[in-house]
Amino acid sequence: MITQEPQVAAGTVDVRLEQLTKRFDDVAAVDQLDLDVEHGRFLALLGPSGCGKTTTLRMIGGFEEPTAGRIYLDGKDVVNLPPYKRDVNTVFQSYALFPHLSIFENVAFGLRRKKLRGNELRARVVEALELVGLAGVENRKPRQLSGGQQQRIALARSLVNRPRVLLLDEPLGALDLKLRKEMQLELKRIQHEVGITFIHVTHDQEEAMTMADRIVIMNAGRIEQAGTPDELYEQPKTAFVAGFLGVSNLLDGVLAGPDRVRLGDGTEVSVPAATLAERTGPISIGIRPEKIRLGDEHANRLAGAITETAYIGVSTQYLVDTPAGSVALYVQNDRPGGTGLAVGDSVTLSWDPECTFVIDRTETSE
Amino acid sequence: MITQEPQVAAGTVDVRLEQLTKRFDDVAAVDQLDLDVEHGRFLALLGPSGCGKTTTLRMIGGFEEPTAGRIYLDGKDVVNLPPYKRDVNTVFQSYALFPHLSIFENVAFGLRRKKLRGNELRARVVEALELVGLAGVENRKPRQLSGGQQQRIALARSLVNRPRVLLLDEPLGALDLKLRKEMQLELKRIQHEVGITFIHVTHDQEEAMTMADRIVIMNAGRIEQAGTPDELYEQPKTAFVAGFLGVSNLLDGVLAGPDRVRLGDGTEVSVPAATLAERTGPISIGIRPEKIRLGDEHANRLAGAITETAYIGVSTQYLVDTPAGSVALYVQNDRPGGTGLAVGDSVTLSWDPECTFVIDRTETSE
Amino acid sequence: MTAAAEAAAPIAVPRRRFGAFARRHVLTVFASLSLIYLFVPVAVVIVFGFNNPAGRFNYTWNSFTFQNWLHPFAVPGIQSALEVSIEIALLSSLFATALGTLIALALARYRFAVRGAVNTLIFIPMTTPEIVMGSSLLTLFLNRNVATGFTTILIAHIMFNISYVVVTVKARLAGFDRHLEEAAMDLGATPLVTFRRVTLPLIAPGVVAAGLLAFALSIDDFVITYFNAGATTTFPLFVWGAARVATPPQINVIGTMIFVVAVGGMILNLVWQQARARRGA
Amino acid sequence: MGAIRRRSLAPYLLLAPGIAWLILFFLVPMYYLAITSLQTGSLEVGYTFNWAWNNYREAITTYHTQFFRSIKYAGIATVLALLVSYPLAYWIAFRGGRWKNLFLLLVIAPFFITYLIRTLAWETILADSGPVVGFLRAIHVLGPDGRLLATSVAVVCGITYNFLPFMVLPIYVSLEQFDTRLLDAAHDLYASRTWSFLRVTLPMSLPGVFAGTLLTFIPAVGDFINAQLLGTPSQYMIGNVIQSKFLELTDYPQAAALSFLLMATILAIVLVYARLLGTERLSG
Amino acid sequence: GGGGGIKGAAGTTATTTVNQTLAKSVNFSNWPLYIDYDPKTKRHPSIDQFTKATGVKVNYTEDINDNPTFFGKIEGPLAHGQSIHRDLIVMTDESGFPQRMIGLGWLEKLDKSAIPNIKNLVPAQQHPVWDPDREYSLPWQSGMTGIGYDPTKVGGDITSIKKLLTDPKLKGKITLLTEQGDTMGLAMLANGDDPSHITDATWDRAMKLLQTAVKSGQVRQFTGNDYAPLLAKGDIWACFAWSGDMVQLRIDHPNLKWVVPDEGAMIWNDNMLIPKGGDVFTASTLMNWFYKPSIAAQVADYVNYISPVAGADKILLKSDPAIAKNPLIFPTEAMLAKTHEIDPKSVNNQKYKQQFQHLIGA
Ligand SMILES: Nc1ncnc2c1ncn2[C@@H]1O[C@H](COP(=O)(O)OP(=O)(O)OP(=O)(O)O)[C@@H](O)[C@H]1O
Ligand SMILES: Nc1ncnc2c1ncn2[C@@H]1O[C@H](COP(=O)(O)OP(=O)(O)OP(=O)(O)O)[C@@H](O)[C@H]1O
Ligand SMILES: [Mg+2]
Ligand SMILES: [Mg+2]
Repeated sequence: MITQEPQVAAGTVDVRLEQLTKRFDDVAAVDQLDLDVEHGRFLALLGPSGCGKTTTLRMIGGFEEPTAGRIYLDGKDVVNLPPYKRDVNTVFQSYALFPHLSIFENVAFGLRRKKLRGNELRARVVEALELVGLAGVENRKPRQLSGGQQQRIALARSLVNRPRVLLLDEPLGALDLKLRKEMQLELKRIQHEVGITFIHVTHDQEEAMTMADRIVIMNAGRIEQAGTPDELYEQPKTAFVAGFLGVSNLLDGVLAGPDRVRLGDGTEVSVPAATLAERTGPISIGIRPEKIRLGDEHANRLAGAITETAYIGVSTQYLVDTPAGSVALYVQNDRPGGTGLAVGDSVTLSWDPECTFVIDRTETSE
Repeated sequence: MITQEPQVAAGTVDVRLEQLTKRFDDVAAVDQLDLDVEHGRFLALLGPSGCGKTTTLRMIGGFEEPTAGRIYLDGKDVVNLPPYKRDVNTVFQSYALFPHLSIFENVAFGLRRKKLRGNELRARVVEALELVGLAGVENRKPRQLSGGQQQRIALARSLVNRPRVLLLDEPLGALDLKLRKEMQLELKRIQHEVGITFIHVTHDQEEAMTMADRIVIMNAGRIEQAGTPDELYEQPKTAFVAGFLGVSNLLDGVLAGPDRVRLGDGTEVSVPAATLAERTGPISIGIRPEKIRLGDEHANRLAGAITETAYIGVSTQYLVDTPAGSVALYVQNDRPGGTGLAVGDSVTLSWDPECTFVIDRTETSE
Repeated sequence: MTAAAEAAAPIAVPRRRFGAFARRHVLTVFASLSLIYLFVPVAVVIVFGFNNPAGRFNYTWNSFTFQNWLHPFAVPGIQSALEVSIEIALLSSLFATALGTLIALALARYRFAVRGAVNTLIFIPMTTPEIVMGSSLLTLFLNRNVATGFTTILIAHIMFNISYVVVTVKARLAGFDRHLEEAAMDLGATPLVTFRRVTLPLIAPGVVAAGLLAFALSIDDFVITYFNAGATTTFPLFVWGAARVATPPQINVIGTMIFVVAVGGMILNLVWQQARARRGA
Repeated sequence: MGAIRRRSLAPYLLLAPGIAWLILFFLVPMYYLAITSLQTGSLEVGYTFNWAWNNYREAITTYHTQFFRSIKYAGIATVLALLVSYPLAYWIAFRGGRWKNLFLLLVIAPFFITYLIRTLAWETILADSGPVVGFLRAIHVLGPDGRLLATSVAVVCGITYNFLPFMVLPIYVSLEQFDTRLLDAAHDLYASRTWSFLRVTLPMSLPGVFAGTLLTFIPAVGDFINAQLLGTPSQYMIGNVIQSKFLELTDYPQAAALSFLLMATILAIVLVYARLLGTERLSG
Repeated sequence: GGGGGIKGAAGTTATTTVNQTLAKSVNFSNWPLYIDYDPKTKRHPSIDQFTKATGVKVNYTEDINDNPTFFGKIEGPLAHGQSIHRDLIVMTDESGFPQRMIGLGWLEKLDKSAIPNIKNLVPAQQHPVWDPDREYSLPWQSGMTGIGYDPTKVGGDITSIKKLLTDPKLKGKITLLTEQGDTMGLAMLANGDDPSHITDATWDRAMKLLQTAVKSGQVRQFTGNDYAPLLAKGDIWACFAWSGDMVQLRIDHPNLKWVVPDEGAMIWNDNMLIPKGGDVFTASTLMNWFYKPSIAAQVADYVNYISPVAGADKILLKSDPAIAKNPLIFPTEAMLAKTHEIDPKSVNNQKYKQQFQHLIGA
């Protein structure tokens, strides 16, 4: 079986990055990164293009050498090991299948280096192909497979080696939406099955949230925030995270009490006291669009007029102009015909104080 | 102004396709297409990859000649006209800006062909650039612009000719998510402003629904269904449409009365009588995931156990195993912490009969 | 693949490790040696252009002089030979480039019946020994009672140049976005205008390169010319003849000139292309 | 295609002039070569066509030595060229960085020195009194009065040198297109640098090697300049024979027969070679 | 189709020009360094004087390097009755080509009326076998073919052809000539046979001698005039060489030597010929000019071959006695006695030709 050897105790740290830094002629692609990845985790590296995700991955894989910092795999410092001596495998965004080799030989490539031959080799390869649901294509050439299939082969080619850690650099980037959704589930299934640690690079936030059990959000080579999907979504610590992970309404305000905030137009709203703990000076409060209701069912209220509506099936999105600023909200179309609201109608918005998060204004560069 | 000359009465048919067919060595890329596009419409051609969208567009533009059928632009049959004699313009997915010409010359290209010169030319070009919010880049070369900017230039280059119809082939396909969303609004704004008929090809259903006021869903070269976004979403006529436009739960059943359907496990549910009118034999009922509630607040009910949950911020998606089949539902996270349900919990689902749609079973090849 | 990416990929890891370090430099040294090997004869040719040979033969170094450069045409016959060569090189590269570009366009732009046959017909001449081409042409002229001379040389040169032009231009057309032409027509440009305003400007570097190549091949050709020159003498033929009785250093001088001009042309074209790239074209 | 394909006459119009030229001055001459090779006669009595297959028999019996010599020299030269070119091309492609094009130019540059002058330069370099010979004598590779000029060594060296660019360019192109991310993948799958090269880089550059060897071997086998200038009658290749038969002895039929044989030989070799290397699989 | 084959003798009946007026210019093709030359003015005095005297401009080109190649060059046009744009060319009798060209009808008859100076032609040259009455040809220069060598390298003199061809000391250090008449002639002399009347037997003997020399690697290569640089460079030590070349060569390399071999030497003529289509009258006038002893002397003084014009030496005795006394230019009776003409039949004998071409490797 491809699954990890049992003795690996859960909770052991498979990958540890210490002050990891990479400069390309004085551009810091990765900047003093500290990160622990525990065994069996499905970790997502999420961030805008150019933030250093690939570089980080390439350093773990051994394709770039760090300018500074250390990399530990299963406790051993591997900075000086070439890729072919590291017990990690990478699934490249471009798949990088060997065009001149058959699918079988592609998948067998790593095993042959490990001196596997004959039946055992064949068995392992077939098993890997079955795992990705592509048994029977052994003799084709990569270019004879569709994008999605090539993707699975790349996966099989890495998994078959039973690495300690699997690195995936936007493995689904090249696939179209439908196929992408399928592969997301597929990947998650496989990871469950083999229990190998996955580090998955993506810049699609939904992908990260559906797949990973832990997300690291990078920006400009640094870690902005790390945590479980809902931690990051419900309690973003910076405007960047709030804006990058889904849409959020940020309203500027000032402290008006232990759990009160006065917004630009003077309206006072209440927020969880915890979020204000030892804060001073200017802040912004944030509310997710789906947390806002039409009507006054909740304690925090704002009045305004609808400036835009967009029907997207599942829900209808409204943009409402309020004295405190313009606010987006999603209303799920859970009854036929939708809400029947149109541009120009004036509405009252309300939301549960508990749903509010707070960030320092200085960062309101969103 | 770029807007259409006033005399064009609304409701006139700008584009009419009759039995339009295109074969590539006996692959029917487009198969007996009939379509009317009224003046000023924003029409979206939506369909999976390879369904014939581009080919249709290219035939209207004059880049492919139909194997059979007719194309009327503003009432005139144009099948035998070369592209440069047709009063339509195309925005290519790759933008196809002329790399060796300045932005100004790119935009001016069409006008020069029409023998415009001097001030009038300049005025028109500048006007077009202002329309797309890029005044001032006249002297740059395309390479010196970002993807989004290039996209706008391509748009300006076409619009400046005041075509009768503008064809857009996945104009946003190359842009990343954030930029894409911006350009969607931008495009819609511009179309409002100039009032030219847009035919917009995409395979992103959300894009189609937010932008178009009329959607045509294609599959394998044929039209599956055409209508307004909510028509298509709320009342899909085929399993394909139901599946392609968002997710939907299809449950097999048989007629059990004028407005009753018996599901596989024997549960009876009620549906709008209209949807059953003159139906016989096996059918499937469909319910959108967001229409389904946890709990028994609605008339139609099913009990089951949660098999999968996925937190995606805005909402949490559950997969519930019921005797009638597995059912997906979305619960909007409109309160902190979500619903707190976990895999294995048993739940009751309910939905409003009005939200149910019905399709013939034969097509349940989803 | 960007230079950067490629610089990074294979090198990054073992930079620190001696084995690979050595290996890299072994390769570099080897490459440098090869380049030197390629250039020694060139150097000899250039240097001996400044030789003041003892006697008629310029094989051994005697003493340095500028005379040869001051009077490159002092040797009777050399000037007219060079003129003929240049004339033919210009004409043949001009015609060949025109004809070849058209073929390349047809091949890159259209799907038609005899495509395979055409490709073969383009390919074969490049894989036919010059001597066979030269002799077969000669038999043609002999059989058709055509006196060999300037015209027959020109014919031959155009013939063997076409293939090279086609290949060069086709390469350029390969990386050419078809939609550009469609866009032009979409904007009301007739096929001709499209070609003039869009296609041609974009493939220009390829065409120029092809022209240069053709020129170089033509001015350098000996074998085919030798067979079909009749009483006409091109520069290579002159050298051939001269080599038997005397090798005046002027030969090296002219050779060097041609070399400089040709390489210069190539460099200019290169620079021009990169400038275009920077300008975004 | 579209709008353009509509006027399906266009491609043929574009092709017409160039192709006509090639047919008229490449294919037709081949026909006449065939005709001539079956004629008998002399300048004095004129030449008449009479299926003189004897020309071929004679050609073979009289000149097989030159034939095999040509193939031998060309073969050796090709191998040498390959040994020099591959590392060079590899270096330019992978280490050339921003200077790639410059290095490439350097490789082609010597090409622009008139072929004959280039070869004459070798006559200077290899002269008995020259440095090369001096050195070789010093290290006793050559005897005290050993020489390079007028030996097969000189001829082969000349050929190797003159056709080197034909070898470098195709190999460079195939390596240039090579996606180095595949090397990352190979390393990732535990392949050492050597292994990655043997198993990935090399196989994928074989089409270039194939093209290169052909483009070198074919002109080399028909060459006669090097044998003429750097060699002696005992180094003469089939090219020398054809040349003198055509231009000095005016024995056209024999000469034509020889040309034709040369063509046939090359074709045969190329086909065998293609079979061995199975390019369709490689390039495919 | 070309089934009809190439016309040979046919189509060569261009009409002879009979006009007696001088053309504006005349095209004269000759061998390199084969006429007087003034390095300061970089001009040919004898020709300039002719132009001054007659007003006829002479386009003098040195594009003849060896007979076969030049013949190959011109036979195409001539075979088709087309002009080769030359009025006067110079080819060697022993190459057999002049005889062939007469046979092919490719030569114009001289206009003797324009050549009164023909009387200066030395008697020995007046009736060659292949053009008994000098209807088509006049000698330009004559030369002897013997052994050229570098005593310092050889270590002493070498005066025997046999020795040259066999001495292992000279292995790979000698060259022979691609000129069939010379090489075969000397070989026969080495065998003690008469090159002026060749029989199959004598031919075969000579062939065998040469073949062994080539096989053994004794012969480094066969050359046209290009033995000269090799000898100068020291790449070869001894060779069959033309007297005139050696005189030239010794100016720069005085250490080199040329001898009439003990077995004897070959003598030959380079002849002025008027190819079909050439301007007979003007060309003849030019020939006449070069048969003025003064001009002939001027030319001989520079080219140092043997002048066929009687009286040239007398003139040179005053101006340049060194030359006049040089036996290579004005050979002694003794030397001339040891020289032989090649049998022209042999040179055009296809079988012999084949064999010789094969010998020299082509
Ligand atoms: N080989 C290189 N040489 C120079 N700069 C580089 C190199 N590789 C990456 N960079 C720079 O380092 C930064 C991070 O690049 P990286 O590829 O890691 O970003 P990323 O997060 O993977 O972006 P994307 O999501 O687009 O893949 C970028 O600014 C990039 O320009
Ligand atoms: N030039 C062509 N030759 C042969 N087949 C073609 C050609 N162009 C398109 N096709 C085929 O026609 C069908 C429709 O192609 P088309 O490009 O219209 O699909 P599409 O809807 O635009 O797909 P996508 O969303 O990927 O752009 C496809 O099966 C395609 O393979
Ligand atoms: Mg990346
Ligand atoms: Mg498309």
